[in-house]
Amino acid sequence: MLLQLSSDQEFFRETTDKFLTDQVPVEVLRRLRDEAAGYDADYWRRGAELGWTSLLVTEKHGGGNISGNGILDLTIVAHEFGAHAAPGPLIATNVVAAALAETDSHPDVIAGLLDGSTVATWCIDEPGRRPLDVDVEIRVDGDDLVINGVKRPVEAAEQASHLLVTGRTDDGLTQVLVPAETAGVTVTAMRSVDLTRRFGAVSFSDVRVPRAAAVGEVGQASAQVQRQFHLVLALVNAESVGAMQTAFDMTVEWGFDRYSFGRPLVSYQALKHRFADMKSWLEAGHAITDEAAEELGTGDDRAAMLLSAGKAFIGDYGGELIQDCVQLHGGLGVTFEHDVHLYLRRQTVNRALYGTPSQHRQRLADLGQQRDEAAANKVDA
Amino acid sequence: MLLQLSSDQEFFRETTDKFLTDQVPVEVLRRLRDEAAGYDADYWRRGAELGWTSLLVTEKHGGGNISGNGILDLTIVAHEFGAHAAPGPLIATNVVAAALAETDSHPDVIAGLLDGSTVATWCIDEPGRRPLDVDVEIRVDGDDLVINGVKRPVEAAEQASHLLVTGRTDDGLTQVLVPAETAGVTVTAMRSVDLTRRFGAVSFSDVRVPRAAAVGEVGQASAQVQRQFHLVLALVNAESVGAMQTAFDMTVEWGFDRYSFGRPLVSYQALKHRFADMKSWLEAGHAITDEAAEELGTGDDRAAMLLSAGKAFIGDYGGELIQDCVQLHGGLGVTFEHDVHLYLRRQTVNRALYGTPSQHRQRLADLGQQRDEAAANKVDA
Amino acid sequence: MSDDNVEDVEAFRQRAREWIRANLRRADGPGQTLRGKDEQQDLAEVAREREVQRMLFDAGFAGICVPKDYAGQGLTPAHQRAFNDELVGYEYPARLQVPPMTPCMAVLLEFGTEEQKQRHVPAILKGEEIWMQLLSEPSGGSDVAGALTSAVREGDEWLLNGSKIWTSGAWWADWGLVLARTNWDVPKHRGLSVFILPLNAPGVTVHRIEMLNGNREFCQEFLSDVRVPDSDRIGDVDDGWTVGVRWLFHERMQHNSPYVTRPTGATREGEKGSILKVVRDAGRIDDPVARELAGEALEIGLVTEALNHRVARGIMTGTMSDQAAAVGRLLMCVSLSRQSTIAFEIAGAAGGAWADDDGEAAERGTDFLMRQTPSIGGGTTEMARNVIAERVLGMPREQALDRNVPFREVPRGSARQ
Amino acid sequence: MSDDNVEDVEAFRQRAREWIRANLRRADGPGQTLRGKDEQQDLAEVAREREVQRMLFDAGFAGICVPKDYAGQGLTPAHQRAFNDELVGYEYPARLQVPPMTPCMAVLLEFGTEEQKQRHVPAILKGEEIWMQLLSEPSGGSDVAGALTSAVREGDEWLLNGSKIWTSGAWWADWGLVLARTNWDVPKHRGLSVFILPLNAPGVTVHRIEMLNGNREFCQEFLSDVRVPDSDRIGDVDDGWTVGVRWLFHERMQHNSPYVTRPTGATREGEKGSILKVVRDAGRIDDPVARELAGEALEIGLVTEALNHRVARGIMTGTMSDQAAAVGRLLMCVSLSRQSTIAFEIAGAAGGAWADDDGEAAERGTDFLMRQTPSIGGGTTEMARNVIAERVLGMPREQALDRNVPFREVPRGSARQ
Repeated sequence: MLLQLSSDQEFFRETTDKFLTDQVPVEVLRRLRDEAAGYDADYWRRGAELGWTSLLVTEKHGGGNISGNGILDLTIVAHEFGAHAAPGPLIATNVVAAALAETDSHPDVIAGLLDGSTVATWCIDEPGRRPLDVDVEIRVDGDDLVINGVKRPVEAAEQASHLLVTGRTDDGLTQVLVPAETAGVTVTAMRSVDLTRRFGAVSFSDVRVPRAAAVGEVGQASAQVQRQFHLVLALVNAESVGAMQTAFDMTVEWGFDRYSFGRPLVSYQALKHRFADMKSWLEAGHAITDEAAEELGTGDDRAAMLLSAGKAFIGDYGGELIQDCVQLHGGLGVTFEHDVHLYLRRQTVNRALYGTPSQHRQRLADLGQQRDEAAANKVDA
Repeated sequence: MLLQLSSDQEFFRETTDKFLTDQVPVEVLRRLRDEAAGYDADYWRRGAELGWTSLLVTEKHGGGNISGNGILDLTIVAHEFGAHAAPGPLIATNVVAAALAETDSHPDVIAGLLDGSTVATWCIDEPGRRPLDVDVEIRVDGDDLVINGVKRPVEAAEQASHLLVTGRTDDGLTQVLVPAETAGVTVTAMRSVDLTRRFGAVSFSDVRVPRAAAVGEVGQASAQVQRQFHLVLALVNAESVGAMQTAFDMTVEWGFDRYSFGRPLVSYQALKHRFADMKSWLEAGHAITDEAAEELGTGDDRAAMLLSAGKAFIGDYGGELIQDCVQLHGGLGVTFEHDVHLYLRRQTVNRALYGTPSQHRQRLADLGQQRDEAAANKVDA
Repeated sequence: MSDDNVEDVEAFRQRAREWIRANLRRADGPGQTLRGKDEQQDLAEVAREREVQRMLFDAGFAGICVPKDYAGQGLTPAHQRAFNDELVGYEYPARLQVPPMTPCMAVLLEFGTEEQKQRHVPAILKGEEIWMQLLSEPSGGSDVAGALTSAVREGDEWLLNGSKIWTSGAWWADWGLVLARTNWDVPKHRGLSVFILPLNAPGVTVHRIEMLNGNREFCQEFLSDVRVPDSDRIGDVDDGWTVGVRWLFHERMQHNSPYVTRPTGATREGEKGSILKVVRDAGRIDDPVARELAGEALEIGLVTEALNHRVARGIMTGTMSDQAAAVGRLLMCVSLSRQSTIAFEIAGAAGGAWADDDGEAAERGTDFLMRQTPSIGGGTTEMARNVIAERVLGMPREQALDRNVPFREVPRGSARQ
Repeated sequence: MSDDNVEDVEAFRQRAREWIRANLRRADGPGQTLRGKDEQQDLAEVAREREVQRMLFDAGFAGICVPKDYAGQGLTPAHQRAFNDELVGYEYPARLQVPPMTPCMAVLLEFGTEEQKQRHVPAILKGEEIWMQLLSEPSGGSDVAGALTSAVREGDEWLLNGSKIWTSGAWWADWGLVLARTNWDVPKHRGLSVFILPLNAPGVTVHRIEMLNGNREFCQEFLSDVRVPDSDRIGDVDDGWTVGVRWLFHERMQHNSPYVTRPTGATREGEKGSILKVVRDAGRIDDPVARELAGEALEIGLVTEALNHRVARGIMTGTMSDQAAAVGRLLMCVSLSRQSTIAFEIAGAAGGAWADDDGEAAERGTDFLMRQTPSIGGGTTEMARNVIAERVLGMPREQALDRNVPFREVPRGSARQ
């Protein structure tokens, strides 16, 4: 998280922190695994009142941010979500809200997202494909758009009343907002390691919506999709770092309290050195996340590389960090009764979704090559 | 190295050990970097007298092994070579000797290899290609074979009087023994991190040799090439483990002797745990090397996977082990005056040649898939 | 037992092969996970495993390295290995191997009285008694010798009180080996004793612990005034650590133990199916990056297996000390952890959320969550590293503040119960 | 200096850009290696760097964060960063930054007398004096406070004897900062003092050390009855460790120091060229495995850079303690080491043996041999981990057997000279 929050940001952070501490303590999280949605509708509405879904929506549409950089502000919420392993479709709703507001479309849905009465989600990933590798077809048929294909995993697929679908129209990408009850839409629940988040596979079989359902121009959504993807990465990274922070703090405390052979665990140099490594990964996770969010919010073109670097690093090293926390807790760390797995789950799901570390390293090579070529052209020119 | 050597094997090992200790102590190794060949011809002849080049040659051709498994016996020499970072074309000459003996060809050259008067080498790797990915062409032209292409890196390319060349003839592989002075053969020295081994790039430009120069059947050498490659892997792995062993022993000793803050280094738990990891990698290196050599020598078909597993593991973990030895020596460890780099160099070159760890992991996936498919067929049948 | 009477390994192998093919079922397909089987199914599986153990016993394949005096076969580790080779692809009594055969039966063979051995070892080999180890305690972590469970003598009996944890399958097992404190006024290693205990004894309450993957095999036992006759003590009073040291050794040796009947390679890839199946089911069989990761899983699996062979041979032939078992154990734990991570990475998004028809790509996230389990259970990797540095390489021992201090005065920290 | 007088960073950046483009040469192509340049070439490069430093000084770009009182610019770290951004792709006086500007000049600014500062700081900024640190000793390892080099007072002078090692460039540098023992009868930290010393003083012998890659920049100095006036002492007698602590801090801070003029990213990829060039020159630009490795090198480079920004900002704003510099340093060392390994792996066989025309794929094996250098020089990663655990996280300190013991009685082991 940011080293220095403004007083407005800090107030906002504290409000969310207190709300989550109060509403979704660890006992509640454990209980929520048996709830269909994984969260309570009223909880979500009250969170939305705190501003969880309004930071990326322009004032014109009823939203507003704190610092001028709404993405950065939203990563504060995402960080707290990770730190509390909190439930609720934070990423899903914000991506849709931002997309709709940006394209001035579906104002009624925006209003519902803002007040927490509506849940929407983005259908982007497809089975066995890399992130943003889109095969779902959106065909123009007269005044209609016709969708065919399968998207998975989709967060909150069964909870969402509206689906933002990214598909391919001829050579370009198209986005369309589809009401979940539209004929031809089938949602199948998937299993996941997250206790409170639900994922589904959404299949579209000749799903027909009016052309007005499009979000932005048909066949022209490529840059928009990139922006949405970057937003997701910024939020996922912030969440995972929050989860790392909680697991780390919990384990440092444990290490001071727990005695072995008459000495506290933290007096053993081998463990001290591992804590030092963990500390370096944790601070690095904060650093890359904040730098990326800062640059993304201000439109810097380094953001893409920073986000992928963060996704890869936080995925791998965050996993190693929390697993080391598990290890240091011994057998307790792998029980359901202990808390550390709550944060491990969150980081684990985030690591697998929206591109694994390995996939983001490959994306970094692509982006690096584009950068080098652009630099070479610049020198030549 | 083998846990239990027979008394004959132990005698053989000791003889080589004593000879190397006497002939190529570390001061000599440092001096040899300035020698063109990197070793002394007399040293090599005397080593050959000890049996360094005869273990893979049948008695019929004047060779002979100790235990019945000549490859296993030869890994004992290779291990000592690694442990002493010894100079001399051990792998190059043995591969050629084995190939010639197996195919009953070029008995005069075999004789020279056996008594150490002749040096030969295998030209197999090609620039930018994976191991065994052969592009050099050997064309049949009447009673001649005509060779075109480039091989690199080739060990002892400038020292060898005979080159065993693997090339492609139509769909099959062909091997041929080419005298180094043949018209059209050009050898260019390459640079290397090894102090005493020399490598070269060998280019063949319409090199013409009589068909009788072939080693084995024209176009039928595929299995033979596999065997040679496996032999190289067995020797390279044994050498690298020898280098790991010396670096490790040297560093353990240093750790006991060196005091920091009034305590010996080995009293620091963080270092103790790293020594423990190193010990596990070292023993694992011995284990996989010996098991592979044992199975290769007895013709077991698991050998291919064991060899690649060893090459990958010893490449990566051997590198980490010796680099950790460097680290524990502090600044001294990266000076030319200190000894640890002698073993690091050997392991480093061995890691890069004949397939990197990454390439051998990919080969393991190929071999694993073949194994799974064979097993599936077996169950079906 | 003279060499002349020992059956040739290859002949034995042939006999084993024929018997296995004729009598055992093919193993269930790969991809069994640990999650959420119901209780009835668990109990049915235990019953089948007892049955299979009895079949092995009747066919002369149980306790291959156990002396004939205790109803074993009196053969060699090479015979056990041959049997394990032939067992690949077939069912076997998995729950009855570790910890029942080792460390429990191994400890019994080494320290039990003749009467104790006669009473229990044949019953174990027949599948009639399943043994578990009551060793760790909630407060103890790696420091098993710091046991707080107490045993107080009352005439010919001992009264046990305290709590043990991480006992696998205590809810369906029969007997337990218990490490308890019999003297609080001496340094910790000198006040321990070992007992055996029927798990259905009055005063024993077994609580099943839910692991984070839903598995409920591990238990915590609460001992409340449990009475054990002195004839069920193993080793001398207050000298339990002599037994404990070997107990831990047999535990570390589990993958090399000559008492364990388990298909070769089962701990590596077998039980989870080949890593290449994950690659295929994730739709990445043509992806070089996924293939390389799979190759790494194969690499470390093969290397770990080779190391375990070497260590077992080294210890058996005396070229390595018993402590060298920690070398094999350390690499195995690290490798298993890495293999879980690799499978999770290969599964891609399915590692986070999967459908029922994802085949071997499913549940990789769950496996990943449980990744550290081998590195914790049966002695942590931290302890293995200490053993290697201090006992194998002879480096100075860590300063322990509980040495030469009466156990009741040892600092315990606030987390200690 | 009031805020009103400080030039706006963007205006400064614009001015810097123009000046740099008009006055500095483009940097040599990438792929310069450390091996075997001859002495004349080295000296010519040093001369050019002094010249460039003088140009910076004359243009008002030297000592951007040094107070104006000492001929600096009195600006902020943000100005220095802007200058460094603009410097990318241009020559700069690399040898005159670390250690001359930090830790040497930084220590001088913090502890020097007014006279010492007036005498030396402007000369350093003009490129007239190049300073090096005489800190480590052959026997010392990580324990720099265990210095054996002695300084004995004789009237107004001190007589120095001993040996220092790992001084980069001592053979062409001008001045050195020396840590020496002035009292052997107190615990080690309480008997040290710091001196400054012209490297051409009588009694100083400089020996160039050959590194394993052929580089001969590092030196060992032998001090034999070297006389230093007391006015060249920095800090109080026997209180040298107060200086030493900050000296080490400035050393750890090197990559975040506001005194360092160096193109942004130079320590990451810049000096070696992009990792993607290695991929291309190795003929593997279409190989997904090589691309992923390159992606990892980029990943850890970007993350390390971001961490260094965070730590620098944290220390500057007081939200982190000075000791947090070790956090950035640790990750940087680990990352650099991994990046060398990646490049070596990508180079394939050319990592072991290469031809002159292999481009960026050449010499990767040599780099790999030297991989640990950053993790050793300037304080080992082991020390960084100690600092993080003990000073940042507040964990108990390692037991030191040399604390509270007169230094002459400290155990030194047989390897100690």
